[in-house]
Amino acid sequence: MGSTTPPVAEATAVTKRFGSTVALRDAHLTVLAGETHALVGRNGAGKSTLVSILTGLQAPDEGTVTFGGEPAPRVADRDAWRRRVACVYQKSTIIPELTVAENLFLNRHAHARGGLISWRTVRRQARELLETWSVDVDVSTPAAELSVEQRQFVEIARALSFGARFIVLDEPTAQLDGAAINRLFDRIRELQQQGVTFLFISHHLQEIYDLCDTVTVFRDARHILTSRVDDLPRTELVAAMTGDADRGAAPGGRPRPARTDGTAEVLSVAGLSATGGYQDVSFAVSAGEIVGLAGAASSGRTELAETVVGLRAADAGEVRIGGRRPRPGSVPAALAAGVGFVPQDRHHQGYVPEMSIADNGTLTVPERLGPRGLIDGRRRDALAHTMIDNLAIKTPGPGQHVSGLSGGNQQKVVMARALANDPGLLVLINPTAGVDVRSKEFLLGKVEETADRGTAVLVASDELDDLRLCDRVLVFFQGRIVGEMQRGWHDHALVAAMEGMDLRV
Amino acid sequence: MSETTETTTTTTVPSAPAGARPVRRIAVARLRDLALIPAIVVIAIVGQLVNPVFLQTDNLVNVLQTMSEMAVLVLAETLVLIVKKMDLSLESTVGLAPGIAAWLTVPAGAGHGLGLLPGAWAVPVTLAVGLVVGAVNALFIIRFGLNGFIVTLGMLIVLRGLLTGISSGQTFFNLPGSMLYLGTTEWLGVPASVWICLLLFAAGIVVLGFTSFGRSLYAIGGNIDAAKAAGIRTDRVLWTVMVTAGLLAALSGLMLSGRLASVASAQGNGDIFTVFAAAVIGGISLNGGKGSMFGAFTGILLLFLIQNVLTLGGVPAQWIGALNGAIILVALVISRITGGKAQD
Amino acid sequence: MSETTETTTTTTVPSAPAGARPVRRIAVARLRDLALIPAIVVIAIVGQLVNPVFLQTDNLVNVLQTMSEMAVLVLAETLVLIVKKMDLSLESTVGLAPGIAAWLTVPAGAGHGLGLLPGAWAVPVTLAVGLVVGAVNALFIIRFGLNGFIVTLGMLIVLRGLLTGISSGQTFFNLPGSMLYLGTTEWLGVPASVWICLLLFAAGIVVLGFTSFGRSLYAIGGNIDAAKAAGIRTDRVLWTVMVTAGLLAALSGLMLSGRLASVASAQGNGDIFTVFAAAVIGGISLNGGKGSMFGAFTGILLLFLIQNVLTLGGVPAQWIGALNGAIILVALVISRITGGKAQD
Amino acid sequence: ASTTSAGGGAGAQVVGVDYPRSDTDFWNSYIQYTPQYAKQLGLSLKTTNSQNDVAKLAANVQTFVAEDVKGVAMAPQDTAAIAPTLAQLNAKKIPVVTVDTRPDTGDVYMVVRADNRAYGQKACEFLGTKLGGKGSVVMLEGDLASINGRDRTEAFNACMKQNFPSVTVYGEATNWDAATAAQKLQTDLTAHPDVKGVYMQSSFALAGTLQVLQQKGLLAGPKDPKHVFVVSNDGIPEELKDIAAGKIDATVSQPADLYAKYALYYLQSAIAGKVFKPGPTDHGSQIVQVRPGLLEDQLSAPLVTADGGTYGGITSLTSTDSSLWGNHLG
Ligand SMILES: Nc1ncnc2c1ncn2[C@@H]1O[C@H](COP(=O)(O)OP(=O)(O)OP(=O)(O)O)[C@@H](O)[C@H]1O
Ligand SMILES: Nc1ncnc2c1ncn2[C@@H]1O[C@H](COP(=O)(O)OP(=O)(O)OP(=O)(O)O)[C@@H](O)[C@H]1O
Ligand SMILES: [Mg+2]
Ligand SMILES: [Mg+2]
Repeated sequence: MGSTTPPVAEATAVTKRFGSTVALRDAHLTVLAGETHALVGRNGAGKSTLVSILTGLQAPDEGTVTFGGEPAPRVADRDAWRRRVACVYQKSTIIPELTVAENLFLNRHAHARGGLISWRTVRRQARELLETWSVDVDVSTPAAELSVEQRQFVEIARALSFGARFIVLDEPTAQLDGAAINRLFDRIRELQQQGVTFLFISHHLQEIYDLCDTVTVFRDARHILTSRVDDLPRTELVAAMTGDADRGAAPGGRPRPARTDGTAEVLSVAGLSATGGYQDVSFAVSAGEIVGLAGAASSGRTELAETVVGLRAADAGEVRIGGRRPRPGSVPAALAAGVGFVPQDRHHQGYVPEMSIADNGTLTVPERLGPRGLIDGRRRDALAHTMIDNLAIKTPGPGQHVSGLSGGNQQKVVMARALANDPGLLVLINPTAGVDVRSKEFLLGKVEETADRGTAVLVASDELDDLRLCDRVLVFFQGRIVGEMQRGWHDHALVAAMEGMDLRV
Repeated sequence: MSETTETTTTTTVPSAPAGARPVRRIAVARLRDLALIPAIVVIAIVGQLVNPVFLQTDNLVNVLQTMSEMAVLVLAETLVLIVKKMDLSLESTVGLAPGIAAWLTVPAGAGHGLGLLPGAWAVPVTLAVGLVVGAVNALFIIRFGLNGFIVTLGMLIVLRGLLTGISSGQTFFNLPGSMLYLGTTEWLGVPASVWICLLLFAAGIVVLGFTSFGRSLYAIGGNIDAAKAAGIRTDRVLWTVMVTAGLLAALSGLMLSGRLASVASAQGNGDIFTVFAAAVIGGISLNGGKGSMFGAFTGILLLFLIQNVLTLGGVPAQWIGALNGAIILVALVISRITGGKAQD
Repeated sequence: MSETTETTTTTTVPSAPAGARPVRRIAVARLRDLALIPAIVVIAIVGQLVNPVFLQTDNLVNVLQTMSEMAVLVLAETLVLIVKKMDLSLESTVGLAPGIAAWLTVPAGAGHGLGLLPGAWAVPVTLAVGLVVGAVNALFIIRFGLNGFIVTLGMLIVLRGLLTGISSGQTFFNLPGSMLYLGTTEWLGVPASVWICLLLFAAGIVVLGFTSFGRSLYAIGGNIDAAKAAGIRTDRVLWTVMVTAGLLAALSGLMLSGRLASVASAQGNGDIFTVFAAAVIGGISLNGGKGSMFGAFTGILLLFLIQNVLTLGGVPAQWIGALNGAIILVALVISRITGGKAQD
Repeated sequence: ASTTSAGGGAGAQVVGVDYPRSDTDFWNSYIQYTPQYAKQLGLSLKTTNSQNDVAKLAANVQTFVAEDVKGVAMAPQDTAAIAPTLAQLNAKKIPVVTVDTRPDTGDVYMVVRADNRAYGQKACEFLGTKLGGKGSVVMLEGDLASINGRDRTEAFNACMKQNFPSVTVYGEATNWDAATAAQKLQTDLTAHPDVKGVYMQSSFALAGTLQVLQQKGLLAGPKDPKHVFVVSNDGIPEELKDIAAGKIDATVSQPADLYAKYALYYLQSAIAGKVFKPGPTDHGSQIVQVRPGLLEDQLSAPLVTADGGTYGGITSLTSTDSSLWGNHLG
């Protein structure tokens, strides 16, 4: 750290409070020119808060930010900030009502003679920009119609198009599948070569080792350490994040008894088809078994899982749960048949932001809260306390609104709800998106525990960590099951299968 | 928002020390409900200084009686707003529902009616009209997916027009006894309409706060997709809410007709404005999912207390309006200061 | 509301067939703007059948003239709604702004004025009042973070009350010539107010569609955090919008006073209802970030055409209301069918 | 309610007066006259404003009762809905005088009003005569829900049908709103070029009507063949000035001053226990019994014209007549 040039960005003694929450306490961060600097920490450690301070969205309560040794611009002077730093925020900054083209060039539209916006030029520029990212969307589409992945690329493409020499990426990969991540990394490496500096936040530690030079760990609103990535083995990194050194085993390592034979079939899917989703899918899951549905973003695995839980209806085929045939397309029917599930996008379908943890967690089990639709507040809070304890949700109490939790903790609330009705079948779609390592272990450990108690589990995900604990994995490609892998598969074989390449099982 | 306490020193994730915390949390939640109480207290003190009549039981009962019909409307609108819909047509139902009942039951001649039905039918007809209006709104909004503001605005104009049409703009009077009952009877020395209003609000507080049906309203208003994914039959709940609102508006109209012993063709006109004002001032969000029944009640109470104090204070007629508005603004600022971000 | 939604339903098939899309997309965007055109055409045909006077230039100019003041209000409210705020107080500004000007300039005696200022001051005073009202609203809403609905509701009552107060409820007559100009002059044979209204809308279309300032309104209404992140000075834009709205309301009041050659103490009362109706029917969303100026214009045009046809048709007075509402509802259904989800 | 403790000092009788609204010229004149006459009569006054809302009126009356007034004057714009309130006051033995309107049911001590049907009748006779019994006229009505408006409409229509059958009447409901009135008048003038007369049921539409006529080039002198005859209603100062200036042709002067004066006069009489009988009064009007137990003092509402002539048997006053209240105000 003995560089002669001043650091590209430096935050010193930064403190930021939200009401009684201290999001950052006397934190510091130094990002040197040309490096790719990783910022890691558990959910709620204060990473995103630091990002918003570094990019001028929020002013710190105490402390200073400098760029290249110069004090940061005034908070009001957004243009000055944007010349110094570009950012992909964790929270989407896409405006759904506006077109893709306009989102890309918002507040910097091309103007024609006469000072009016030239939409033709804006669209052309947008098309060119997206072409370089091989994102094939019509730039006149309202952003609301984009898929999660497309939206994420629009954000990334926009951030990188400002020409800033310092770029912050707050969990850019959380919503991307393997191929898309590779595309992003290729591009980042290109820019690294050109000397662009990155601050990179991710809960996928492997990405840190693949991409970054330096890593800073935050824990509980404080700076814990900064080190060369090469000098910090994975176990030490995790220990620094979590504060305890003795754990670190990856999930799914435990041997599990095979459950495929003898036990009752909990879920059976027969000849299921839906146009635009999947075709002629059949499989079964037994009690105590964990089955993975793997595949790229548009392979149909998510749609299939959503059909099982009643969020969609299939065009043909049938779903049996615990021997019953719940009405297709009805979530209440699926719940009644004993399904618990974690939906794909927690913001969209997972929780009601302005309701408490207790209310969100017990939304699916009103019958457990009191007789005849009445709610006994004490029973509800007791139930919620159990959830908070079981899943280690970081909150002052069950009355906290979910909107005030960090992303990982929000995910835990959704998970808690899925487990609330003691499901016979647990369906998880991307269950650990945006969740930190230790919480991920926690959640996946809970899944195994649940399975051990006899629940059938279906995991639809493209995260290898999620899939590793499965007894077997069904690989989807373009809406069809193209293969099945038993426990003990190799990562590259699964990845290849998900990409539609030849299977070598 | 922002109510996490400092857990920075503990490294392991804490299992929320259950003792003191929840109490504080409940206190905060209560505070939001009680945001208007300081403003109401100030008004009460000012009222008492202005005119010692103010705090007399008679006067307070008067205020409650005068506001009872409007309060029932506020209750109805609160339900609708919590599920993130709007119902402007409530104000027309207040006139149309008892209007149709009067038209059908009042003997031809004296009171402009047709006299087609015996008087005992009046109350069921009134409520049925409210039910039908609510169902038509629900059909357009929930079934056909039209915008609630527009549909109920159209309905407001249609229904108001219908009443003008059937009454030729005249007032129905000589109403059957059954229609007068709620507006004229006293139970235990207090007007029936006051009891009904208070009981309905008590029921509203219980349903919204302590039943899973009530909670599903908040869930739908807060995030309808999440509510669906949580197995709430959202359409069914929305239908129930819209139809209940229509029914409550009809009841409100019945109470008002009873008190005034007539149905004017303009009955209810312009009320929706006050209704929205009361609900929003009382902390109900136009964006759905927020606010409590008790808050809504304090909202309408505040507005009527201000009116009462201005009347007792004998403000010159032409300055009543300005003063009324100024006091409302000040009350809002007070509740903003005492109740935090309650109004957002 | 934060964060973007709408993800689960779209299947990620990223390779959009690039050829046909842009055309279709522009067509859809246009369609949404034009959603009310079919309804307007139907009304025009019906109007012509009802009374051949309908399509005469004179009659159409009449319609444009009578709607011009209200249309300017709709324009103002559209700006405010797009940034996801509300301004109910516009209707009071319509009365108060010219009211204060008249009060200060009309000679004492004849028309209840004070006669403190020469007549030439009337127009600047009117506009200044609009500006001040807009600024006060902005101060409460943007600076102090109070809820826009509540603040402007309070302001509505205060301002209306102020006008009643200064006028003692009486009408100001004998306005200075400068105040009459806009309401009485013709330019190229068409009333000045029609020109002003059309020019303002043309300007509105250009500003909203083709300037960075205009686009920033949509960005703020769509997602204010994202707008901030994109470097838009959101507070400044919001101030500009609120103040402009006040100014436009004052202008609207000036035009109305000019046309009626007087300022009644009830001038503007109740207008805000029609204004919201026109804007929302015209496709402006109460949730911000959506809708176009052209759409808003078709909204108010539709409402006034319906009124005109009903008047020309000689519908019995007591059925005008019901018919008016029914036609509005039908028009909405037509535009729903032709324009897709235009109303949501 | 506000107290105007007038001359009488401590012993003054307290009466309550509810103003029906404060946003029209006519009622504002009433509001201005009331305290003046209370002072003259030595009454102590409590006032409220029901803003054209009968529910508010009911609440205001409750306040009066709480304040222990000895009599109440009111002007219920909804004549049916006031019945329960009247019954309540009756039960408390508080005498009531209604001004301007007559309750459909229920007893009051005295109704002080001018005959609204006569307004329509007078306007019709004047316009019919001036038009020579042919052509067409536009009637700018008030609100359909208003009893006074309805009386004027019905009387005007009936009189036209009977006395001037070849005059066509286009009636337009305006909700007492000037902008609506101007809009409808403009449409009618475009659609029916033969319109030669306008009857405004209230002065609210006065300035707007003149503007519309001016824009259409119809604001010509009374002798000009293009002249459109305009009859207004209320008798506010502006109308009288416009008649003198030849801009409008006639109005019916509603006695705002007498409304205030006799409302209070009858309240005082009621408190003193006086009893009235049908027949002529000492102030040139008639008390009539409209139904058993209901007396009505029908104050005269003179037709005002530029020449003070007689139209269809109805005499008129000139606009400068000093007996007109509009000539003593503002
Ligand atoms: N606007 C806000 N209001 C209240 N509390 C907030 C706000 N923003 C963040 N916090 C709180 O500050 C703390 C730090 O949050 P931050 O978003 O910075 O965490 P993070 O490290 O980015 O977590 P994750 O990995 O889950 O994204 C959390 O406890 C969070 O609840
Ligand atoms: N937000 C927007 N995004 C895209 N287009 C818009 C937007 N707003 C308006 N437009 C419209 O798009 C219309 C088409 O613009 P223009 O004529 O510049 O493009 P074009 O020739 O169709 O362009 P291209 O061939 O590049 O698609 C413009 O007239 C403008 O009204
Ligand atoms: Mg974060
Ligand atoms: Mg976070």
